[in-house]
Amino acid sequence: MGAGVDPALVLLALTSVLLLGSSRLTRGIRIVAFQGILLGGLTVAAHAHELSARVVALALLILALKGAAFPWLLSRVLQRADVRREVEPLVSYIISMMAGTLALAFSFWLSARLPLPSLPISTLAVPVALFTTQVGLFLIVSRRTALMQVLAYLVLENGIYTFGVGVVQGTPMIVELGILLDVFVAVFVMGIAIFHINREFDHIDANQLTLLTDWTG
Amino acid sequence: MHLLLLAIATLVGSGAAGLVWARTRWVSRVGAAGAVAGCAMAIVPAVRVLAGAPTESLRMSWQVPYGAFFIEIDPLSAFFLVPILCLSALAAVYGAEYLGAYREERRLGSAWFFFNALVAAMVVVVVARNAVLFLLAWELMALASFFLVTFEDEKPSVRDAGWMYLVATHLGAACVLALFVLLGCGSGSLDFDRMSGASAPVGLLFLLAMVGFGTKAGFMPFHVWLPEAHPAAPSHVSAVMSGVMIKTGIYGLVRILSFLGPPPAWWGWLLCGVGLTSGILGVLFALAQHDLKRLLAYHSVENIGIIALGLGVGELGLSVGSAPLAVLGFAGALLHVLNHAIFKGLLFLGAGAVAHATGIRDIDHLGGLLKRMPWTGLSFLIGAVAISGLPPLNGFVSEFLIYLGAFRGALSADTTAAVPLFGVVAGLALIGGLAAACFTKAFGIAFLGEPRSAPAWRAHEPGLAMRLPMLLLAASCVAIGCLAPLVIGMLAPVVERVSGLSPETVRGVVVSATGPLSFVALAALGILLLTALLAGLRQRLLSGRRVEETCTWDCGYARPSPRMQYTASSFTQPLTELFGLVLQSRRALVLPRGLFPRHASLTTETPDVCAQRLYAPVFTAIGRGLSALRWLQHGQVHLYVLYIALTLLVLLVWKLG
Amino acid sequence: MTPASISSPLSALLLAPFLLGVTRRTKAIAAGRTGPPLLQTYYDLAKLLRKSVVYSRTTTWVFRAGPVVGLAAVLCATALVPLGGVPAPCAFEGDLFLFAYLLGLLRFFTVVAALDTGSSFEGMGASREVTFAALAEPVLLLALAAIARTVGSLSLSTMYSGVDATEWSRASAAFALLGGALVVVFLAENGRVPVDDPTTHLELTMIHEVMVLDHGGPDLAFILYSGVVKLWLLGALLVGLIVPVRSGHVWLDGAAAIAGMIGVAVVTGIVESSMARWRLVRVPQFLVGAGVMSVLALVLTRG
Amino acid sequence: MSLIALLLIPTLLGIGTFFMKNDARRRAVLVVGAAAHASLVAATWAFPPAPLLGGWLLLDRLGQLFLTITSALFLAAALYAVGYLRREQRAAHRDFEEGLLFTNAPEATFTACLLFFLAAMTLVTVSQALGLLWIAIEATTLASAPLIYFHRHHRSLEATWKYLLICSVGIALALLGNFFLAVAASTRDGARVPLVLDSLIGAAGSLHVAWLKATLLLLLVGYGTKMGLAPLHTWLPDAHSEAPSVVSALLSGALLNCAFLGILRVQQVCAAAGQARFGQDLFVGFGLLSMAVAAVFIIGQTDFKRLLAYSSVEHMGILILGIGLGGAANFGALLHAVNHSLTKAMLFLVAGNILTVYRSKSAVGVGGIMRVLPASGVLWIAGFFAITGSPPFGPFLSEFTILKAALDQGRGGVACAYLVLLAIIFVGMITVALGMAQGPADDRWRLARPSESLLAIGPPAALAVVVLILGLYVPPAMHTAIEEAAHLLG
Repeated sequence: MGAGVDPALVLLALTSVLLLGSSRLTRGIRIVAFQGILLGGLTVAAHAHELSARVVALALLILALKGAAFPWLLSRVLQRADVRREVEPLVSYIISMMAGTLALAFSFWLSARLPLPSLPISTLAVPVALFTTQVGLFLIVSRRTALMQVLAYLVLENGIYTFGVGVVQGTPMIVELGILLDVFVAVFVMGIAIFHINREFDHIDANQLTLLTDWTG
Repeated sequence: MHLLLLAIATLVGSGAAGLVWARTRWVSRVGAAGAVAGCAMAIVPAVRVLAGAPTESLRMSWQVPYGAFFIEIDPLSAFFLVPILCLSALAAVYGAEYLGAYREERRLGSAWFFFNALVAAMVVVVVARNAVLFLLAWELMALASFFLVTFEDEKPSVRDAGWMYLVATHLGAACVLALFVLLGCGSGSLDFDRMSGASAPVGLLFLLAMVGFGTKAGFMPFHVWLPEAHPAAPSHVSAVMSGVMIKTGIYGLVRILSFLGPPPAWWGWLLCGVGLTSGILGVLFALAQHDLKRLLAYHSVENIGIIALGLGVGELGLSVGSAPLAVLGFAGALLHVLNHAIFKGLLFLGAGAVAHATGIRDIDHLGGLLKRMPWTGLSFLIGAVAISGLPPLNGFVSEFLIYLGAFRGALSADTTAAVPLFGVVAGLALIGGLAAACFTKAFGIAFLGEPRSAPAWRAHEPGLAMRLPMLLLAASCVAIGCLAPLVIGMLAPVVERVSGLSPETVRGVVVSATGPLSFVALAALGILLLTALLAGLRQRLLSGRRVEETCTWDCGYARPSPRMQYTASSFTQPLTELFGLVLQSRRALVLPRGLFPRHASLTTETPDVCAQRLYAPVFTAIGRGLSALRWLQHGQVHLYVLYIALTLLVLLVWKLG
Repeated sequence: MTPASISSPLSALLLAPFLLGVTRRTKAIAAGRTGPPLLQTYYDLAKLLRKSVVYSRTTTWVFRAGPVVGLAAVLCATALVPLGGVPAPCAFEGDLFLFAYLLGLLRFFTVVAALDTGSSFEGMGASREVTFAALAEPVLLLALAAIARTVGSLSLSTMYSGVDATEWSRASAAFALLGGALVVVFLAENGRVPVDDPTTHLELTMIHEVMVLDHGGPDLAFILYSGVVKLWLLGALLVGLIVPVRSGHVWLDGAAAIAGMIGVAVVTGIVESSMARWRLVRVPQFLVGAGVMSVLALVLTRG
Repeated sequence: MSLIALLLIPTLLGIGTFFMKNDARRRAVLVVGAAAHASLVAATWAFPPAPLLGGWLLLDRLGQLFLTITSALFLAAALYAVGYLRREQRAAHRDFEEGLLFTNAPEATFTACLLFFLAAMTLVTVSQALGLLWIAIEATTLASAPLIYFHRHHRSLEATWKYLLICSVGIALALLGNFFLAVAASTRDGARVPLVLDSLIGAAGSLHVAWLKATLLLLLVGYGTKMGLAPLHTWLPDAHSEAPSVVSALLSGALLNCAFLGILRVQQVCAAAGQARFGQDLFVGFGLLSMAVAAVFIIGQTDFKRLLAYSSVEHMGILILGIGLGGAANFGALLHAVNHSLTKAMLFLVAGNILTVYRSKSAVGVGGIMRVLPASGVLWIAGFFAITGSPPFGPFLSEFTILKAALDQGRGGVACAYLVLLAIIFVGMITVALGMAQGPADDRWRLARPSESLLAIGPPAALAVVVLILGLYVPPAMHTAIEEAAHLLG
């Protein structure tokens, strides 16, 4: 059981809450980047007792992707789109925070429903992972700009990854890599899509994309 | 049996050939020849079985789930095969000339393909002994007839008719599907010989059969497609559809009843009720129509009602255990199936000849056709007399049997059962009277008097290919009327199949009914003989006397013009007034204004009350309800994600909570 | 085919015209006139048969066939109807339906023959004829079926031979109702007052007479004759019910029945001279009322 | 070995085509690749390929069934695509809904993505390791997104975005599900059953039920999103209607099946663990709900490509319903998967033909196809009768089988709802189809005398013939294969 696991998890949860309350996209990107770094650390911390080259490599890769590549890509997009702030969100920041606390409660409830067969690296692992996941979902639902939704998707991904690191040891390397590759391509493609959206519509407000509907009333 | 397979192959093959040679002039001849040849081949085993040969059956394995190629010709199948094949063959001959008029504007290949496919499908329907095979043929029959109905699909009215037909028949088919699956419930095979009513509540099965097959047959209130589709189709197709295709519904019902075992009394009462409703309402709506083919279509509803009455009487007989009631009821119903096939086919062909010659279907614009189309007129008159159920023709024989059954039952049963049976008698009488009124109108206005329009003046007799089928059908009307006792003898084995009674019981009743029927036949011959004698007498009296010709003595009115003749609408006005509550006719009246009125007009139309009051509201309500739910797809992606999140949340809380 | 059974059709064929004569004479007397001789109808028939004919150019063979077929149908019908207790030559189960439908055949051809002229007046008459007939037919069948049920027999001859004093005493109420119903049918089917006025001179108000306006000569003779025979037959059905003399002795029963017929003719005459023709719209009510009567009778009869 | 080939051929050809300049050659490569893939797949029936990566890649009957469908459809689509790309070969098009000019994505990208798409789907069908399966399914999303954005106008972009976002979220949840499964499979001492199908099934008894259930829920929602089960289907009508018809055909005919396969895999595990009932109840619910939602949007639908898309939702519902009923219905569901894929792909291809002539996706603006495009018109009508389950076409038999299974299990309510929904959907779909196919031909189209090239008619016609044959005769070999596949589902 490596030290610094719990702090990392707590930080993760806090950053998620912070994201719930943040209105500036640039800060959002930074927060997500920070989460990526945290995850890299978490990966190492989780396998502290049997540290292997494989783990280190993986951690570095995570750092590179989630900590550097994605933020860089997204801020490129941000410059192109030149949107500084999140448009007025559908759910105000205060309520978002409250929802966040609810989500926290729910994740503790859920993790209580699901007794772990083997000890996780930390008792916080499951709740925090679920919490982060829910925050990701919540942000996708409650924010307008496509960029924010990508960020939210990343948060969701981070939560899930936290679960993977925290609870499931010894995932096969190829699967880990495959997952990372997929996430990378996903974010990349979404980034391109946002480029196009910005070019075609002159905004990246995903909520105004309502040409396709069956609701004429 | 192999002859039957060969026949089916011939039908399908010639249809396909028609498709291939769609562009050539030969398409009609190929199609018609194929149809006639196929029918000729198929009728051999049918007649053999009816003549008393043992039931033929053939079972081959067929690689579809629960399917088997299992066909059988028992007396019941054979009895339905005969009208199907005869009428189809005649209609094909007729169609060869009738469709010629369309050769320029559209290809006839598909028309012939679907016509022959329709015939083949009907044949398979009545011989199939496996549910999957039956359903396959059943739906093919529906599809083929649908494409025939929408033959002139450039007309919006035709498209609407086709749509209504397709929807109705498909909803009916859904019931039939459920019915068969329920019948075969539990067992791994859906062969008919494995089926029994034990698998599910019998009442439910009966109701499913009533709805499913009733939709095809045209029971009220499932008949709405019928007055739309039959006028829309080309006339030889209308003849086949109205004459035999809707009878497959009766066949299915009868076949299912034979599975379900001894019926409770309410089945009989339900059938009688449906029969009376269909019969009376059918003929009333027919009275209110001006469109000749629409009128005939409503008469199909009426005659199906009479058949249902017969079946109802039969079922009652079974339920109270009275053999005469059962046998006479079923015999009447079955015989009426045959008769209606003959005279309704005849009448539709006649209507087709009229439309062919004048391009008019509204009888208020016809008139004086008998002079111009004597043969068509004669056969139409015979058909009219027959469908009115008047002696000496075949219509009377079957109605007489049903009367007899109801009458015997009424005399034997106690008052509670007797009064409804008297209701059947009175209802039949009312139907008969109204039908006579309707066909005096149809024949009188369309064929008699002076032409009411220019096309009617120019009308001409169609060619032999169209005349011959009509004359043959007319002849068979007379023949069956005069050979009544022989006919019922032929019916005995069929009735055994339907009623499940022992042969000797059936024979006994049949023998007891042969006496009256021979008197009926005697009367028929008597009428014909007396007519001949009196006609001769009249000739003798008039011979050598002055026979002058002048204009109609119109109560001293100097120059009567064709437009002053009584019209169909005015002819039936008293009756439509009388039953206005049911008919709900719409009338648009433009009264003459001023001293020298230029224009005045009265138009009446009688839309189907079930379609207007029952189905239209339901469909619109469903449509409105569904369109209200469309906001689900509002296009806001974040809410779409919310759906996902909520679904997950609900499932987690529900299943793990 | 005993000479006894031949007697009922024979009497119908021979005496039917006389019946009409009786009615006419009654009306004349009631109106204070001498009126035509009782045999006038025979004279008319004979004269018409000798006349030549004029046809409208509009008409076809249907117009000429109408009277012939109609008469043939009626002649067939005579073989089915018993004269009171005297059975008919052809008696079989359900012959009442054949009888009713034979009348239907007569009507069908009269109507199409009328429509063949293209005259709106005849069309009008035809339309009224079919309307009332469609309502009268069920009444007739119901009434006959009710009698059959009371007596428990299935053919006209046997059931009428069953209608005797004892039956009357047993089911008097039902029989009375049925008698009423049959009277209505008798009047309506034969186009008598108050349903129709055979002697009116206003075509607009005619029913039966207007349909035969264009007929003449032998054709008209046929029509007239089939008319009177039909009158006789329906009268016989009525009389068979209301004159329950069933001595079993053919001549006695026959005589009683014929007397009854004449009685009916006289009553008809009195009715016609004492009341006016009804408005056409009331006729259906009249017939439906009759239907109700026979249904009531049905309920009253215990099988 | 052949598995490697199956995976590598499309991948490498994809990379190749991406850098190819010559259009004609690129199209040729596409067809050749499809043909090669198809022939390899056909070969697997004769010679079952050896497992790879220690059993991670293995072609069991279930995978083989779906792989065959996919490969066959891809061949048809590739042939069609040749003609399609020729027709689309123009500098700028006028968007017939918004009237703006738009260009197409570079053909090289399109072709390459098509081939990658095929590779990804192949991987889905052959991967026994659930982690790998997840990767493959996510890969299908990423490979198909550019395909949807082939026509570069607003609506297709919007559709692409929604497709990406919604499916990615769904897939992410599926990933969580996979982790849950790992937890369910792990034992007290930290050791764990590998997440490979047969070892999971082997050790099914020792799995942790609570986690297994949670796994099923997550994977059902995750893959269900991809599969288009209501209410997770929301991306589907948009993507299907805006993608080029040839892509829609693949999405509807092959991609949805792949997601379905994902659900089947986890259901296999649950069944082995004795938890079959747990999933099946949910499946029945989702099935009926999907059919109902589809019915809502099919009635009165005017955009005929959306109509087809919603019909896909309906049929996915039927599939999952069949699995939910289990027993004989498993067979019915798999048979229906075959029938639906062929029919729906055929319909989308025909829709492509109609679209190129009429340049309108609104059924109101289209009429008299029978007269303007006789062949397409016939196929269109036939396809609609087939997809609505009328004899003599394949779907009738499979839907019939499912109905019979439902009634044999005494679930009258389910059967009744199933029949009613099918009837409503029939009415809705046939109304549109007939309105388009029949009626007089507007002179604009008739005088234009559009010709129907062999490449435009051949592939759908071939599919139609197969569907017709399957309605009259289910080949014994296929019958047994499907039975074996159904047997895998327990």
